[in-house]
Amino acid sequence: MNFVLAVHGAPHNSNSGEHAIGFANAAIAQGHRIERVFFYHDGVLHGLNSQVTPQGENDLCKAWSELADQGIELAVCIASAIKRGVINAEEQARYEKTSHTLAPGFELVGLGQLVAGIQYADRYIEFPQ
Amino acid sequence: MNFVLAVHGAPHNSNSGEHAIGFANAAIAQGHRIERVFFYHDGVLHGLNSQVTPQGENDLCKAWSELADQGIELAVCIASAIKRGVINAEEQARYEKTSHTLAPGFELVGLGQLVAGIQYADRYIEFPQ
Amino acid sequence: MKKLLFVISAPPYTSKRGTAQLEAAMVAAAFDAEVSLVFRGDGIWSLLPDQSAQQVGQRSFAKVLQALGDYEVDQLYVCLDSLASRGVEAAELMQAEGLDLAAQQLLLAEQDAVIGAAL
Amino acid sequence: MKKLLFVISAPPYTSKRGTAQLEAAMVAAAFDAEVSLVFRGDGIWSLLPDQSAQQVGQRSFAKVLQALGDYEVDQLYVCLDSLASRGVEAAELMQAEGLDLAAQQLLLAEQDAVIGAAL
Amino acid sequence: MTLHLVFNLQGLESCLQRRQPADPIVLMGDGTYALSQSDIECFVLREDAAARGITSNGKNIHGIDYAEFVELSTDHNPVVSWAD
Amino acid sequence: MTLHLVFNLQGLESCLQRRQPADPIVLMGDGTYALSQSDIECFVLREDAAARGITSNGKNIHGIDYAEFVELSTDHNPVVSWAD
Repeated sequence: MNFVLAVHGAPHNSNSGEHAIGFANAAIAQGHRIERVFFYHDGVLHGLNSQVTPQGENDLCKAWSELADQGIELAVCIASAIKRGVINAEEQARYEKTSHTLAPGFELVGLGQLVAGIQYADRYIEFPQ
Repeated sequence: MNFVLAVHGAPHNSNSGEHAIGFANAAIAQGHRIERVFFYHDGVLHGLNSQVTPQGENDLCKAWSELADQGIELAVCIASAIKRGVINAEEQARYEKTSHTLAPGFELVGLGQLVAGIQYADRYIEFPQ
Repeated sequence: MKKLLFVISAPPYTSKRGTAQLEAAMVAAAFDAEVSLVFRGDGIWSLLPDQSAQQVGQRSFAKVLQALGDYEVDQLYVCLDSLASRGVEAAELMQAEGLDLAAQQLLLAEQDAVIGAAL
Repeated sequence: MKKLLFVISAPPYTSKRGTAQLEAAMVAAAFDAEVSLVFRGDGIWSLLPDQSAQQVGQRSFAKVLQALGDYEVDQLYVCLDSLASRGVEAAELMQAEGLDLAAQQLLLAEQDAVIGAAL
Repeated sequence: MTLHLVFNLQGLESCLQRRQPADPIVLMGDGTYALSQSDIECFVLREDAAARGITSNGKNIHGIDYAEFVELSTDHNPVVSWAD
Repeated sequence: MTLHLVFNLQGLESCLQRRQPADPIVLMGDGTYALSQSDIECFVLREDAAARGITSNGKNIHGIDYAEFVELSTDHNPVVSWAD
């Protein structure tokens, strides 16, 4: 079966990331496919490359990176992202910022990718907090 | 009179910034002193240098910068900041990140600066959301 | 063509989630989904007329809401229970069809996906 | 020496604000402030014993709470109304002195600053 | 005397249960929605209410701007925020 | 049949008012606190409850792990989240 997951909460202010990662790994282990993880609202902050994982806490960045290595699309809503400071090299140049801040494995996409994902997938599952 | 303000909410998920900036500007206009603005919890995201202000919306980054130019200390809790990806050059080097992300005018400080500020100031005013 | 329900349960202006929900609903309509929207909980405050968001340096929620019509999103609903518990009359609000809980139950049951039920 | 009250009204583990509040309270004690802490609203869930936060890859709130003793922060209170409305008995929780609303009113009135009333 | 800043409706309830009866209250942000429900005597940050489309016709409601908010803060101590 | 994911207590109330009576519910995150208050029949994500120190002794409470959560998601459609 084919899933689209949505992450709406910020890394340190919600369990959105933990829930989505736990679900994705279990689904893959059962032979399902995660078509796309869509990061929206404060969820886009999961894609910020400058985060430092505190000792003794979950390393979400590493977990996302492992999912990306398995070919899962980590799709970050571009409108939500750039106003929160999550930008790739192209947006860095456009807005004349000093650095890009999008972590490897993530990509900025339009809202159309959320809708297309929902239209295409068998299930849409949202992790709000 | 001498104020310490606290900002606890994220830029796009609260009015913490708008409220603190509105208060600070009005206080300064009346001859009061803002000793320090302390950014805590998700409030530290106000100090992220890669944010792009959407057209037609409040430019909080500019407003903070103007306050910094008037000598107001924009103190960002270092523990809250580094796990959320708001890092200066020193933390960038320590954690081997690709860039620093702390906006000019902000500085990373310990929690002691919150407590010392409250002890010293005439008023502590918190803007939670 | 899938049936998508967008839920707005947070008030406007503090978080900007409601506006983002409207934008997603417009995109869904442009992608030929059958779109409906329901306002419930503190989301019902989004429907107050005479919002002056420029006073706090934001886009007016009401303006984005009007743009929905251009995308032919016209199934706008508001939870009557949420209104009653806040002492708000439907007549005080911008136009949306009032639904009681039983009607919302039916609306939910016919969706292919529900987006932002948590917003 | 100022009297500082730290309020915890959010549950642990979803946001990490409660833990950050405890850290601030310890620093305040180290700076010789007179520190007290009150748990109310969904913050009262912080006091459940037997939390196993390592299961979700987090630090245990209970462990940070125990460290408060090392800083001689021993004025820990819990709102009895918040317990009652959630059907929780004070005896089920880790140690904190129960306060009714009148007692909280007195506690608030004697503070120089209240931190995180909104957490 | 304490000044209470109230940022949402749940925060107002928590505040009303715990303030001294004469302590003044300032409604801000989503706290301004309380104007459409209750008629307690309070101050309200005018621009936050206007942004949300809230008009106060109660005679116990005192609209203020940031300058008046600062004055209230200097006249009271401590200033306590509520946003459960 | 719809599967409902409930992330907090207010969300549970909203869900109960609007689901079809036979629709199953999964309590997750702060939704697991509902176990100490009510005895509705539901699933609960075991690790979220354990992290919070919640033990369920109700006979209608079914503890699940992520693998069982995925199975519930494939067996139901749509999956709706609640976290007011």
